[in-house]
Amino acid sequence: MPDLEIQIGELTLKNPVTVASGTFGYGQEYEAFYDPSLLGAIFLKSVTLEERPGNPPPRLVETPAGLINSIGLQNVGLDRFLDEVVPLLEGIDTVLIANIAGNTVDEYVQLAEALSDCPGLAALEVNVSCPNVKEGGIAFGTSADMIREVTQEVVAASALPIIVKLTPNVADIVSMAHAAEEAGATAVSLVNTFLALAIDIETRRPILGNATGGLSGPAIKPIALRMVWQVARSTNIPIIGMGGIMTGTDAIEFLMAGATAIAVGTANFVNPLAPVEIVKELEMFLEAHHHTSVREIINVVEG
Amino acid sequence: MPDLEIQIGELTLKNPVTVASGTFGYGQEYEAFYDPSLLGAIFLKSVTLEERPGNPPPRLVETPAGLINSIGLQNVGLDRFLDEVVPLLEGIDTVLIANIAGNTVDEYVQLAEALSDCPGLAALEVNVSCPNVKEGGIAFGTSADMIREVTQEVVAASALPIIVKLTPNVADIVSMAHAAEEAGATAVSLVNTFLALAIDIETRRPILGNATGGLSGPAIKPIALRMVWQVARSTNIPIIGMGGIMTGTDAIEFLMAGATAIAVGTANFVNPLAPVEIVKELEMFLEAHHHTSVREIINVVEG
Amino acid sequence: MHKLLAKLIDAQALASGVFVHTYHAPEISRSAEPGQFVNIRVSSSVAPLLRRPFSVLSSDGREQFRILFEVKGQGTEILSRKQPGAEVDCVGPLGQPFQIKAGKLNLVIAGGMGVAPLFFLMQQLRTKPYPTLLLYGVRTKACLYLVDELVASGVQLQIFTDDGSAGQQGMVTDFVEEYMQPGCAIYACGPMEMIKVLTHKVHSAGLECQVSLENQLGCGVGACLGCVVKVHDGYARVCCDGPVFDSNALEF
Amino acid sequence: MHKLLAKLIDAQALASGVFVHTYHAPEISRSAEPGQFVNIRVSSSVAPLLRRPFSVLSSDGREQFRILFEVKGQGTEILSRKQPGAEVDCVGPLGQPFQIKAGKLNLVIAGGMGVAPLFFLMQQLRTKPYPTLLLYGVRTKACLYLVDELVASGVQLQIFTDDGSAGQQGMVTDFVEEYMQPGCAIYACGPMEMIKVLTHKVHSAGLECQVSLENQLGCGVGACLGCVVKVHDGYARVCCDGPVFDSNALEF
Ligand SMILES: Cc1cc2nc3c(=O)[nH]c(=O)nc-3n(C[C@H](O)[C@H](O)[C@H](O)COP(=O)(O)OP(=O)(O)OC[C@H]3O[C@@H](n4cnc5c(N)ncnc54)[C@H](O)[C@@H]3O)c2cc1C
Ligand SMILES: Cc1cc2nc3c(=O)[nH]c(=O)nc-3n(C[C@H](O)[C@H](O)[C@H](O)COP(=O)(O)OP(=O)(O)OC[C@H]3O[C@@H](n4cnc5c(N)ncnc54)[C@H](O)[C@@H]3O)c2cc1C
Ligand SMILES: Cc1cc2nc3c(=O)[nH]c(=O)nc-3n(C[C@H](O)[C@H](O)[C@H](O)COP(=O)(O)O)c2cc1C
Ligand SMILES: Cc1cc2nc3c(=O)[nH]c(=O)nc-3n(C[C@H](O)[C@H](O)[C@H](O)COP(=O)(O)O)c2cc1C
Ligand code: FES
Ligand code: FES
Repeated sequence: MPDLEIQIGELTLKNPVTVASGTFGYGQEYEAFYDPSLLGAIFLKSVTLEERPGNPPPRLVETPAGLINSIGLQNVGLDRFLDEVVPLLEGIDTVLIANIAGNTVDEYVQLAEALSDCPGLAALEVNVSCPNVKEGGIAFGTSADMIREVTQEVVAASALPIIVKLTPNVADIVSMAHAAEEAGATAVSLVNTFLALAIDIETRRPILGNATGGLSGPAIKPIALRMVWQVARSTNIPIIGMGGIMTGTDAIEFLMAGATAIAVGTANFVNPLAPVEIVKELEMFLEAHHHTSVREIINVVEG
Repeated sequence: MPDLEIQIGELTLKNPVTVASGTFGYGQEYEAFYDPSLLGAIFLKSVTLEERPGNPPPRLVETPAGLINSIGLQNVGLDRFLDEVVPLLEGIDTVLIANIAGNTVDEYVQLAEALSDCPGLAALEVNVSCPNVKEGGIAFGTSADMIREVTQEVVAASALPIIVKLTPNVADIVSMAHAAEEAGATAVSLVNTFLALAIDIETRRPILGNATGGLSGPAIKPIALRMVWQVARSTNIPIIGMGGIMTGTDAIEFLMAGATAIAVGTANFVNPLAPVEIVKELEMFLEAHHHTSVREIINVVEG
Repeated sequence: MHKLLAKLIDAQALASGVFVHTYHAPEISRSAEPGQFVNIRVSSSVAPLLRRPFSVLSSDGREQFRILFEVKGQGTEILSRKQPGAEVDCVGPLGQPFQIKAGKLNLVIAGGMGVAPLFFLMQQLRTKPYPTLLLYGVRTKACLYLVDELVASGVQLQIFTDDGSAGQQGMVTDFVEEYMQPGCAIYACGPMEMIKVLTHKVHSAGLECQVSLENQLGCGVGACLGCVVKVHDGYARVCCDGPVFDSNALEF
Repeated sequence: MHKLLAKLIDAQALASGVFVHTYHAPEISRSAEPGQFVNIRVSSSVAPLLRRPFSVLSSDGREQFRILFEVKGQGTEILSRKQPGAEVDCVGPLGQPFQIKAGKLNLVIAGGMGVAPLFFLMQQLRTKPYPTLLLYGVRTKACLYLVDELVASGVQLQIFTDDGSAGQQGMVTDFVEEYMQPGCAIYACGPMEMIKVLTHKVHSAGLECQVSLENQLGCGVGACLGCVVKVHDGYARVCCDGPVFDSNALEF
């Protein structure tokens, strides 16, 4: 049996297969299918300072090999997260990572502080795809300066390892990852969803209640994989790779491109067993190629 | 019969259905399937100042609902283009648009000058997805300043209408379109391909000879459509919309989102009759909805 | 809730583009309740990407369940081409079932394909002491399905067609007041427009009803928050807070 | 070159995952020449997106043509599940055919599925005055296809298997020199590795050959420049400058 354990800074994951924020709720919904403790880590759905109702429906539209969502960060807010959600996590024996989202640097800081002493949380993922209201609503994640600022402040505010989740809606993903690295992040997650639109030609309106949403799923995999590879070649920060991973082969591509771990997102909806099947396929690949550890196939693509 | 004619600056197209640069050669290859004069316009494959051998193979890889290509602008160069290609175009009775690509502003200018008096060419499309060798290889199209400069110079160098073809690998497509508009472009083409990667997990190398390539096809449609919509809402420049258009419905989505014309790219490979079928589907849609002109459905989505 | 390969054992075309599939899947058949649904992956390809949800039409409680579906797009088209013997990737049963209420009359209101979950409900209502009346509205006679089975099961049936080709001409919602009575338990499924009008009329009469809703689903299990509808205190998920809702809770 | 719906009239499984399809398509059957291919859209879905190319295995010159294919991935899997009666979206015939040369001996060298275009070629060589010898190399006996038809057609046949389960043990390229003779015309199709070794040996013997190559195609008609292989003066397109090339032109 090959060793699947990987290390991301001070975090040890039993295997590199995790589930992406917002696609796995808080870990309960998939318990009917398998024990979530089998996962390397669980990225919890984004939490914000205040409760958010989320965007008006429709919130989902299927596209060729993809899915556009505009959930709009619906969540119960920090206080109820601590009171109601955190207790639910107790039985899950894997690395639990909260994902925080805010509209100002201060909101991120408050979230990071409040969650730092939260029992059971091993790290924080910082979702920087949100609009910065102080900068006219441009997403934090589209500016290296804003990423640097948020990261620095969150790192200072929390004792937990900080993972910065980057948006792919940028010209130069490497400079964004660099900014996170310099500012002290433990890792980066690559990638969040691509801003997208679908139109109903009968009503002549956007299908989604929020007009635009984020594209995920196999459609985006080639772009996400390119970004992971670029960042791996130009930085030293560990990467959690995601974007359209459906199978073990997809996961192995991301690992070879330079991701230390991968996250399964939309694939959970298509095949609720996808993460555990990917663990198995990964194991089989390693065995077939006589590897004793998954670490031997991480970041091996030069090209 | 609804009127399909549209106007892009001083260009009149008999219908809004065109074919995208690089996917239709110089118009000969599809003559076996239909008369290319049925198209609203033909965007010819990119031409560069010097002959280019193109990238080493493999140059294509299929992805979920998409295609990555790394042709590398293989073309015979300006001189042979004028001598050998232009004469081939003579029989084609539609708007012919050359596409120029360069690595310096000066190359674009030389191309624009040389092609300006070329009989049969109605406009020039400027492919700004190329690396600017004077700026360390960053693509012209990822900087509003570079787009402004190239556009200004090309507009000055040529009497033909100038269409700037933007790359989607940017954080803010609107500012890129703005730059082209301000600099005097007649229209913008949206979008070129998304930088992407595929890996062969057996060889542990990128599949493409050039490592990365450009993603096209239905996979990218929701992102391309969003960009068209954003640009249409924030600028007044006419848009030629493209990215994954396969059917009449797709084309109508782009028109409604704000494109004045659309281009069919990868779909030509899947269904060589796609452009003419799209013309027919568009006509049927207009009739079913009692429109007398296609112009009535352009840019109607608010949201 | 199970993920399994259900064997298609019978596929009947009821009309052009309308099918009843019978699946062998004991785990699902044993636990499915009226109003619940199964979520089917019609193709191992990435297009269509998502599963397609279908109400359980009936279950024998042991081995087999059925679905009734209409071909709408690519997903249902692929499903309709499957032949007996095919193993179909199925998750279910999912969602909240109808709550069987002890009304003096069970008034069941079906619009079009909305008959599917209600058919299963009526199977169960049969064992209850109160009579069941089905108001079944469709566009035209050809869109009436399973009438023989319904009649055979002893359900009292009133048909409405938009064009008068069968039963009463008009929309079921135009006449529903005539059938409502104090203390009746009302169950409905159909197009959103019908549900809206119906709910309004039911509430005006001082009654309430249970309605089964449809929506685009993502995960189907409550994780993604994609399938929500507006309820008085925010949003509720069709896939797991529904698809059956108390009409009181919904905001239109 | 035509785009049409070809009717699948016969589908035979030669072995697990290996099929011969017979299509009714007069436009293609009438004009197809050995070495040419058809480009099939296996699904109207967007996955797989691109057409799949298959050499014409044979044509009756009037109505029907055949292909021989092996299930490799999703595209060929979908194709293999089609049943007679299916209408299959087909573009063809495409590409440059073999040029029939008046050699004293026609030496035809097939590696694995490479036998497909050569089979058609041999149909035509039969009408020529010179004898045809087929060197047919495969991994193991079970991978030999159409041998009966080949023998019946009067082709002289020498089989090679990697494991010795039929014919001579070894690779066809290990023995090819024994069969080459001055003035013979050589035609080959098979895995790239075989083509490389073969070409080298043929050239060393002062001969040349025609080889049929495979590559990932985009458009299939010469427009996209995606399918190129290296030739002495740049790149050539497999889909329309090939798939049959003079070995002299290629650079490995
Ligand atoms: C809980 C639930 C139970 C259902 N039960 C049944 C049933 O018993 N029988 C049945 O025939 N159908 C049922 N449906 C609807 C069925 O799931 C859709 O018709 C099907 O998913 C369409 O898939 P498609 O790929 O064929 O069409 P698509 O190509 O996805 O869509 C075709 C058209 O149908 C519309 N559409 C697609 N999905 C939905 C949806 N979920 N709700 C409303 N409109 C939609 C699209 O907007 C489009 O106009 C149910 C839906 C839900 C949510
Ligand atoms: C001109 C031409 C003629 C051909 N004739 C035949 C024939 O007569 N019979 C036959 O069985 N096959 C033939 N092929 C190959 C056939 O087209 C591929 O096997 C098929 O496209 C694979 O599709 P898929 O979706 O099943 O596999 P995919 O899922 O696309 O790929 C499965 C595996 O096969 C490899 N592969 C895919 N396409 C090709 C290709 N074009 N060349 C080499 N490797 C490939 C992939 O890299 C992958 O490893 C021909 C190819 C060309 C270019
Ligand atoms: C329905 C849905 C909800 C999501 N919600 C969040 C979220 O709350 N926070 C976040 O950082 N990312 C969120 N994401 C993005 C995913 O975590 C992931 O980055 C993205 O979907 C790409 O991976 P995939 O293609 O495998 O889905 C969401 C994605 C989907 C599909
Ligand atoms: C094989 C191929 C070659 C291309 N070559 C060029 C080119 O030479 N110049 C250019 O501006 N765009 C080129 N493109 C981009 C297309 O013109 C178009 O912008 C893109 O493919 C998106 O449209 P689609 O999804 O419909 O293909 C090429 C695309 C493909 C697939
Ligand atoms: S479909 Fe995901 S919560 Fe309902
Ligand atoms: S496949 Fe497009 S040129 Fe050959």
